[in-house]
Amino acid sequence: MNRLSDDDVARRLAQDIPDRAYVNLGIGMPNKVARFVPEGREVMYQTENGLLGVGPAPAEGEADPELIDASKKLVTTIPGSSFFDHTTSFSMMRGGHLDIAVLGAYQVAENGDLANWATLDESHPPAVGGAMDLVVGVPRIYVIMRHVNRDGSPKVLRRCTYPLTGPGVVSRVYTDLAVLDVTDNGFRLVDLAPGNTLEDVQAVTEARILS
Amino acid sequence: MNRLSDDDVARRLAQDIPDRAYVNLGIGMPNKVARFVPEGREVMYQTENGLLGVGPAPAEGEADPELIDASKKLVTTIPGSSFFDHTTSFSMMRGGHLDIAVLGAYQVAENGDLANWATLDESHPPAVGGAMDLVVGVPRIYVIMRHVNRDGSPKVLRRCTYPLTGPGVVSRVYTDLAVLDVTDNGFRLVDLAPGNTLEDVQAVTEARILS
Amino acid sequence: MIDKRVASLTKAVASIRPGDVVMIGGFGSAGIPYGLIDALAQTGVGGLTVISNNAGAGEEGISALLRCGQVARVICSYPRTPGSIWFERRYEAGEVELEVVPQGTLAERIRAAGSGIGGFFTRTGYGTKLAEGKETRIIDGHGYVFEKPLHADIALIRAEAADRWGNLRYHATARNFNPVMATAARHTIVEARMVLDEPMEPEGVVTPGIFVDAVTQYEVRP
Amino acid sequence: MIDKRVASLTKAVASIRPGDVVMIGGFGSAGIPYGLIDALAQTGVGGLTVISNNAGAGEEGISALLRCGQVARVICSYPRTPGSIWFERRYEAGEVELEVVPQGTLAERIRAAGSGIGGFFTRTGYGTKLAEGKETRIIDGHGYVFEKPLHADIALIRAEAADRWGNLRYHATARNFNPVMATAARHTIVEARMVLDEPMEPEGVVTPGIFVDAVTQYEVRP
Repeated sequence: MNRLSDDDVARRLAQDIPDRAYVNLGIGMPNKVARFVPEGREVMYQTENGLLGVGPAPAEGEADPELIDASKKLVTTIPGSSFFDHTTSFSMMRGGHLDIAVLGAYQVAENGDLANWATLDESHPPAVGGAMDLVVGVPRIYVIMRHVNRDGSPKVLRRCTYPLTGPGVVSRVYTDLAVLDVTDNGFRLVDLAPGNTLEDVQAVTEARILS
Repeated sequence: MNRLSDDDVARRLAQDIPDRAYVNLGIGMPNKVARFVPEGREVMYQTENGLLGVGPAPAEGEADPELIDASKKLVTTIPGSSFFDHTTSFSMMRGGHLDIAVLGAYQVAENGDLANWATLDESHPPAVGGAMDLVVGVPRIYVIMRHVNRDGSPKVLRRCTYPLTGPGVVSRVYTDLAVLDVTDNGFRLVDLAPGNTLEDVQAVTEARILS
Repeated sequence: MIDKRVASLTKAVASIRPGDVVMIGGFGSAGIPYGLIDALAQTGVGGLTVISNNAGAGEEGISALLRCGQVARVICSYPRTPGSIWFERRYEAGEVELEVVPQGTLAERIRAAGSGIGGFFTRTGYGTKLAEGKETRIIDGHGYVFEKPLHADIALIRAEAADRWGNLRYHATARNFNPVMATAARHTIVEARMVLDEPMEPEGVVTPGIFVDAVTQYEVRP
Repeated sequence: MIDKRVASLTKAVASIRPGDVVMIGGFGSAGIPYGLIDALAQTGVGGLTVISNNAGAGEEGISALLRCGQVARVICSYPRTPGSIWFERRYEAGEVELEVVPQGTLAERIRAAGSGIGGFFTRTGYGTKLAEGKETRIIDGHGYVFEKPLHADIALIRAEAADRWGNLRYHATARNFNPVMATAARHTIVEARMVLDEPMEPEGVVTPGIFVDAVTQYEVRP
């Protein structure tokens, strides 16, 4: 089976970020998306710690330690940026003002359920951050993740087994094998990674994929 | 009976505004209070349309038409002033951050009920403004008013007959005849206007005044 | 490219439809988007619900909309002012409905709409006529009233300065309801005294551009 | 005269009592009042409930309070980070209680406390483990969770600049939870990189001084 690299999955997703979009990118794979958005599109990235218009990493020697994104990485401002406090930041999210949020996931289910904040392993303290606020407030939730776990177990499921981040919130899933829309009838295939067939992908997917 | 002038009632009330207080002054008689606060006390006046630190009227030719108080009068800033929007303004009020609000009244009752926004005359459309927010959020509500109506009917009552602004919210009442505290047992005399007796005042007061 | 600038007041208000719920910023005469309101009066679009602190004074602003018979309903905290002649005329003729909301509750209901809050409990109005028919609850010994979010189709906003991203800042007490109303409408239209060629300084932005859809210049101050 | 300046970090935190609920601003390492927290660690005052977005990292900040055994309870959105060794140690030993709150709900609950709101409905967390045991309601077809205000005895705040009236402004993403926490405590203590001799420009104030009780200087940036 042909698997896209993480960068290539991010590149695929980036095609679906339109000009003028307001976008929140989660930590990890989602954060890679910004660098692949096609030229000529002006996209405003929001980071929940109080910046709209997140710019690239600072040049050597120009870092401001108090100018960071939600993953605590040093960032910069761009023309059109604004700073604000946490209540305004979550008004943007919860109030439906962002267009797209890109999130990682442990599990996604065919009913749009998302699990990305806790596993069944209770030996570690739970941590939720802003994920639950994003999924209820942002109209389009794009999940980006590997299609299966390292041990080969499926992450694209009939029903999530991990605690939910939100019920019925996912719009679309981008993996190293496929792009899937969540519809009223379950997952529907949008795209296959080159060289694969739907049967290949279905074989490592617990949920049924409609073509 | 000796009646204080409106200015003298305001002067009396002003003695009870301590140094460093945050104060909202209602429209009309309450607005006179600022000018009589004893020298050496730094008081910050809030106006609900978005200014903390309301200064005096502007000098000739220095008016800014967009720098007004809640009664739409032209004002100025003072050292320490800040501008903010309406949500922050009412967070100050409702959140208990102001110390004192001075309000006019149609009626005050011995249980602390205040009526200052509507009468029983329904021929005019009602208008409430910020009075209901102030009375629930500010710990000390001082009422300043004439003791009786023009027709001699009482305004200091057992129970209000006009629609309430808030139940049980008044701390103290300043009139041209007396200063009265609202206690668990009803009105208690604090001060008499010079030359009057409690009996004089009781005679024009519907509620009982404890001495 | 993000560019929210539109060429004229007329173009800016062209998307307003009959029956729309329209929030209008301002308090007294400060921060009222007179230019946009005039342009709206000229369209003749009717059946509007106007949400604003006041209900107009004199012949301008919301009074112009009332005079032209475009307003079916007013939601505000203080409709009756010395100059509110057109509101009173329409109200007394039964031509306009009125909902009076305490000023802080008005601001908070608008904020709830803009912030995705489904409703909130406030002590404001508890035990008064304005709480009649509303859900109440005792919390820590105090009475509270349940208040619902107040959404709009359109917000008309007055700002001191705007840039092409829709970032706004305000002047003095002309700020008032403008920032919160900008968050609560499907479509937020701004008249700014200055439309900047350069981006606004990020630290000085009061309303981030994400809340704004259209920006046009109107230099006149009241 | 209004003068909220105090001479030292030590004096600034002297009013904190055992068992106090303490809000601490900051996100990541930006906007954390490290100076005030260090001073609090030196007092040894214990039994604290700490409300903050994170639960400390490395040996400094909230980690120092956890290391010194001063924290009985943590209310936060994201306690587990690569550096949260002291939190994890205390948590796994059962020495500290944890309440995890979604980040936006945390901010909104704090705002409710500061703004006199008795509680609110949010969609955040509906249908998840974090809504278990909470009141829910269907509003316009969506599920909402009822959330209560979160008050504090003390707020420890980091600002860029302060004046003697307690007016504050912030720097870049060091703003985060600081402005809202400043509104929600009985006693709000600020460390500012600069304590100004002159009043701040009224238009540039982010936190009006009415929300602030004490201001002291601490120049170091993280």
